[in-house]
Amino acid sequence: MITDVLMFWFLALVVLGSGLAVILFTNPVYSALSLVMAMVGVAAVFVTLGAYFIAGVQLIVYAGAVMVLFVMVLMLFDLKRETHSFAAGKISGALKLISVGLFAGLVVGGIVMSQGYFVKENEKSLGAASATQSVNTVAGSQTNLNVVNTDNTKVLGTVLFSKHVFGFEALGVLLTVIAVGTVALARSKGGTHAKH
Amino acid sequence: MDHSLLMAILLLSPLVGFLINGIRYKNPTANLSGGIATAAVAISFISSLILVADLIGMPAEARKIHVSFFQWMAVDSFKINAAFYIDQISAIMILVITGVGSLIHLFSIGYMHHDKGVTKYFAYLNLFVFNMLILVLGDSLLTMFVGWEGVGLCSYLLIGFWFSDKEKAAAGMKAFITNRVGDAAFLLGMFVLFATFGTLNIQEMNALAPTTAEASWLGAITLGTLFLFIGATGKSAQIPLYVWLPDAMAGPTPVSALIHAATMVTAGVYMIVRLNPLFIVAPNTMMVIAIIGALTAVFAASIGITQWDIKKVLAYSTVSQLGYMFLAVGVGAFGAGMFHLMTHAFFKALMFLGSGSVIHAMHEEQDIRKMGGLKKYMPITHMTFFFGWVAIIGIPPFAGFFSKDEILWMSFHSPLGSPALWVLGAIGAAMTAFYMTRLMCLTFWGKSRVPKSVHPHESPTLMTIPLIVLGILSVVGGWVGIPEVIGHSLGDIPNLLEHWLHPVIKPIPNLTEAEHSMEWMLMGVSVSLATISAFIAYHFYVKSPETPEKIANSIKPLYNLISKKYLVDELYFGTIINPLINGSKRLWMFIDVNFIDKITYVISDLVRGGGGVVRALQTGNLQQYAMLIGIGIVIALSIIIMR
Amino acid sequence: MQSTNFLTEVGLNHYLILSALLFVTGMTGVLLKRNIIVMLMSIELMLNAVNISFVAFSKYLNNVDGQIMVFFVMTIAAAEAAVGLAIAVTIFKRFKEINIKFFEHLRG
Amino acid sequence: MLLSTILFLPLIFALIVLIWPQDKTIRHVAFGLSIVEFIISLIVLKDFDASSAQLQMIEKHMWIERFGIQYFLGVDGISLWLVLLTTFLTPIIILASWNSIDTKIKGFHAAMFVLQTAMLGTFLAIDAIFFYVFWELSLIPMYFIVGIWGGARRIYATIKFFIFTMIGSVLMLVAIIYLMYLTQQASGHMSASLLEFYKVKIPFVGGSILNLQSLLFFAFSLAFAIKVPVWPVHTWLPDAHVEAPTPGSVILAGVMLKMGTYCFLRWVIPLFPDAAEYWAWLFLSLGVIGIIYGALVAMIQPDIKKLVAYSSVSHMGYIIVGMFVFNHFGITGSLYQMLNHGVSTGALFLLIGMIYERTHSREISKYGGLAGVLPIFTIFFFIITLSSIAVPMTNGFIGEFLILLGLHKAQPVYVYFAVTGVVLGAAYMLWMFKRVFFGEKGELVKDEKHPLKDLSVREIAVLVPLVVLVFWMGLFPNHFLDLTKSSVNHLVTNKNKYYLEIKE
Repeated sequence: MITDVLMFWFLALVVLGSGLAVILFTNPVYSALSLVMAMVGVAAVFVTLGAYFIAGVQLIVYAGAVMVLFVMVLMLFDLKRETHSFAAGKISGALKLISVGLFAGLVVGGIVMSQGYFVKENEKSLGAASATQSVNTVAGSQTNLNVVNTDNTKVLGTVLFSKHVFGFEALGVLLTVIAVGTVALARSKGGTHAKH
Repeated sequence: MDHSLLMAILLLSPLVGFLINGIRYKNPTANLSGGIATAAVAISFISSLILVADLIGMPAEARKIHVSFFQWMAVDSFKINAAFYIDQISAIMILVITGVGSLIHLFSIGYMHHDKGVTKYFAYLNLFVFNMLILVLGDSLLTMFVGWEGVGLCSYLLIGFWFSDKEKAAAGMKAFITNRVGDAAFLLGMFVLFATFGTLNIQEMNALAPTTAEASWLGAITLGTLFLFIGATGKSAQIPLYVWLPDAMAGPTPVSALIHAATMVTAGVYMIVRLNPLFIVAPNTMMVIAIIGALTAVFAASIGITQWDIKKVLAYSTVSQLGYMFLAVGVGAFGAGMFHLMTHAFFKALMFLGSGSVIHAMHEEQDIRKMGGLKKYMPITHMTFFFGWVAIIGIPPFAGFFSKDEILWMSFHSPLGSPALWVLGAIGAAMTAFYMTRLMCLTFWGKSRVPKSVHPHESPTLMTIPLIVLGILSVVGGWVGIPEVIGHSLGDIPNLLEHWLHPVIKPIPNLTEAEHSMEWMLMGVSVSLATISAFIAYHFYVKSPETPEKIANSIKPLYNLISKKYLVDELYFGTIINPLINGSKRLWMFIDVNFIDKITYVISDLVRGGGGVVRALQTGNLQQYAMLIGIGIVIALSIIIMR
Repeated sequence: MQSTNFLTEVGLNHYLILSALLFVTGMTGVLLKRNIIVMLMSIELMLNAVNISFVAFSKYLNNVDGQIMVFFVMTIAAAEAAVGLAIAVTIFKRFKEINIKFFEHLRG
Repeated sequence: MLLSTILFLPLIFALIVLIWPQDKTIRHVAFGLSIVEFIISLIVLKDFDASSAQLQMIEKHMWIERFGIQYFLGVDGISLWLVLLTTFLTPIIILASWNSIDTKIKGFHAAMFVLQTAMLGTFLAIDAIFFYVFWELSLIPMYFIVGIWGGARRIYATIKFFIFTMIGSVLMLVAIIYLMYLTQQASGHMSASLLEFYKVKIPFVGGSILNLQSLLFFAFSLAFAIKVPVWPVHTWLPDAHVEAPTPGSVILAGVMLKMGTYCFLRWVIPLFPDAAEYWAWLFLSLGVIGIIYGALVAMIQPDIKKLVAYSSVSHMGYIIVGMFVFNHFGITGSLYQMLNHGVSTGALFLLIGMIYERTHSREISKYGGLAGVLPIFTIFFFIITLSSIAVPMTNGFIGEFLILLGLHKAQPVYVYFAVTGVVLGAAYMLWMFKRVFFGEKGELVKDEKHPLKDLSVREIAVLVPLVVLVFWMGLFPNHFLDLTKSSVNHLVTNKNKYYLEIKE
């Protein structure tokens, strides 16, 4: 038990630290590297939550593909001089920070205040999960499945290709469109504002 | 032959002529186009002859040929058929229209021979005849109105026939718009009568007309007939809407003969005669008609004395003679009105054609000061014009004498008339004799003032034949209506016209037995007045040409006023037309541009001002937008949580 | 509220708070950074934060749908990153500049 | 299915035109398609039962059940001819724009077809919300037609046009929603169907504007009055006409203005009979003012198109007057005048467009003597002028006469003012005609090097159907009136308890 707890705190530290690093570094390359760190941390968080497949995808897609993309684009630009990394307006900067802070406070406060709600809702399932670790359903629904054991991935696949198959296909179309669109965008010479 | 077929031929033959000539409007050959057009009208004339012959064959009380082609319009209780009927009144009209019409068409072939637009001209002329026939034959006021506007339209086209001349185009427009004023009143009259009788069918209305006279000025029939009469003042050029007719002389001369002398301008008189059972029960209207008619007769004749343009003289003469017709119908002598209408059609058409012949010979010169002594160059024209002259000034036994005398007698004798009207009529007759003699003297007699460059010559046969025919008609035309008093003393010659019209004309109420001695006396007075003034005119313009100038100089202001047509045109422009145009400009600037649009601008400025305030938020900074979203979320979340 | 030791008993709330803080971090980046690419990175951070929430809920509500959502979100995120970067490349080609301060064409 | 077909076919045509690969043949395709649409609409005429005042050929499906909004189409004697006018004018307009529209041809024809759908929808829809959709939809293609292919000040004109019409429609939407709410109160379930609206009895108290029926009446009337346009909210019309391209002007004058007047007959008068009767004096006065004002202002316009635009204000004044006398003559006359105005003013704009293509000017003072140069053009223009000034035997006379007759029957006082429009109408048209066609050749006409060409075969083909219609409608009005008779009769006799039955 204590390892789980320690693990959580460690990962939380890593994730938040590298997240902060992303925005605090002035050199975007460092930011990108910090982002990789954060991604890996998030993947690890997924593992602690038992979502192994998602964790794997997270590593492959984010830490792999997306980050490579970022870094490659960064390499395309020559971005050594980065004097003003933050937006400078005093009032608007302050406003932004205040709003971010308020937002954080509200969300966290909300979560803390709503604890009773979640606990009440989940008392049964949490208790059941910790006690028997067996398949349990909350409301008798077919799709509410045990998330703890390793056939989790299989269940995930079943649900993905049965209940959410439309969304899946739609995403496929979307990705195709995106692929074409990206190529088109990158090829164009500056769109409608192009100087000829 | 079947009546409806004949009627269709009568009506459609000119229309077909119009369509044929209309399609080949660019063709410059006068003989062919004129031939087609004349044939079309001649066919109409023949079929109207057959129809009238049939009509004569019927018993006197049942003389009526009614043909309905199709239902034109039907809305609720308002039903109008495309139906036409010939009775004793319209029989005279169709004979005059198609008969005189064919003669004038014939004349036009010669007159318009060299004009490039000759085919178009004949097309218009045929269209005019078609519309005139509809006007005359229509069995309801609305069908009549169709022809009424149609002839106005043709008149517009023909007055402005030489449209490249601005003045002539303007004259056409003036004619149409002045007529429109009358037409608007005609519409109102129709509305009032429809509201009263529930029908616009002329026969039905005549049958429904009450037997007792309506005393009130605002009674439905008085109001309706008054409006119709205003319509008639437009079409028949009476005070106050006569102004277009003198200007209408801008058209080709045969047009003036056909439209502005013989047929169209008499439509108003004809309409009143056709509706005589209605008019006779509205004595107030009758009074107005008689007064306007008498005034117009004198007023126009006085202007005629001072004019130098041969056609203008004839135009004012026409206005004046139309005044006589209205005087006649105004005092209830509908038969006399129709009679004068007919004789006037003969002699005035003759004089217009004669003037056309003169103008043709003088190479488009219309100023009578540059004529004189044309008698020896143009004997036939002179001879026929002479017949017209004696007819119009009322020398017995020529056509004008009988009709004019009957009008004057009735204006004195009828209970609707008065001695004052007779006096006006007699003065008018004297003036007529004066200016007509003046015209004769200056044009045909006396010394020649023709410029050297012009070589007058007699017109070709094609033009003289109609003149001769009309000349004969001017002489004998009056014999169909010899007044009873003369007929009696000559051995019981019947008044054919009066007998013919008797079944369709309502008698004048309270008409007393005529005193023959009085009638003879008045006749003598008017004829001697006319003779004397004709003699004076002859003396002035042939014997001592300098006298009229002296007289004119001695009464210079009055003379100038009259020769400038009493400044009526200027008055209308000054008080109605120009203020209307300037007022409209101001109205537009004030209401549309400065008021309504201003209001919208004020509103739009308000909106724009408001937008300017909000605009500051749109910095274009992406992150600021994101921040605003963030703030929004914060607010929304706080509301959700705090609640 | 149950009396639990905040430090020793890790529950749903911990994950949610972690997620929230990460989200806020990302948001700060989006709002304050000037480099378009770093802004895109921050967006990725925000999306990841949401993913954490999803997976956490998935676990504690015993419902696999949450993980499906994560799957979708990742796809979208990848697509968004691709398009975003393509736009960034195009902008850079056109203006030789990727500082957001220079792109205020929407100013009213 | 017939009505749905003619309603949505143009939308499909718009798509076809948009994806048509060849630029050269697009006009031919669009023209052919519009003819197809016209022929199909003739089937409506054939199947129409003239003896019945009921709503015919209805199509009714639930659209949004919760609010009782339906897909509901139907035609009766009041809308029949307007539908046909729309389908009749479209091919003519496409043919007329053959040369004048030379940029973005695809877009133009697509906009035209979308506009056709919108206008047909306005005439056919019996459901308030469904109607409102089309009412607003019609603005959009028009906005583009004026805004893209228009003259120099087109942006100003489009915005003015858009905002004027929009202001009215917004209030109407509120009124529609309120009526829907009333139907719920009355019958327990909400409905947007016009037939349900008719059944609602809306309380009315005379003497003040602040009662429910009057308020709703004005909310609707404002929207329609702006569209008509009734004086004094007419100022958008001259600007829109002057800046619009020829096809835009034709469709605007020919059909779009009729949407306003038609809706008065379909919505305002039957829905709010008491208020309509109570406030009739207002609309009669505005109508008469419009007649006279439009004519006076038309007279002094230096621009031909503006002149015709103001003449529209005058003619639309007649239509308004005819509707608010509530008798057979007036309403029949109004319906007839709508068609007349569509034909004759449409033709006038076409003719002006043709001469504009040749000289690129609409300044009256620069013309003169055209009759000698362009005889065929002159003949056509003259015939249409006659129709416009209501000379008997042309269509204009029938409408104007019936309206004035009805006005005299109901309110004799107004007719003495209205009748001046007859004179002024002739005055402004003939004065313009004189200045443009007669007299000496003006500066645009006398250019010897580039003589003006008379009408081409295509242009004659555009005008001949209209001229035929001018005379047909003038000589045989019964052919047209017979089909509207029952509906008008029904409206006049049951005005205060109006209802419409559905013909199965």
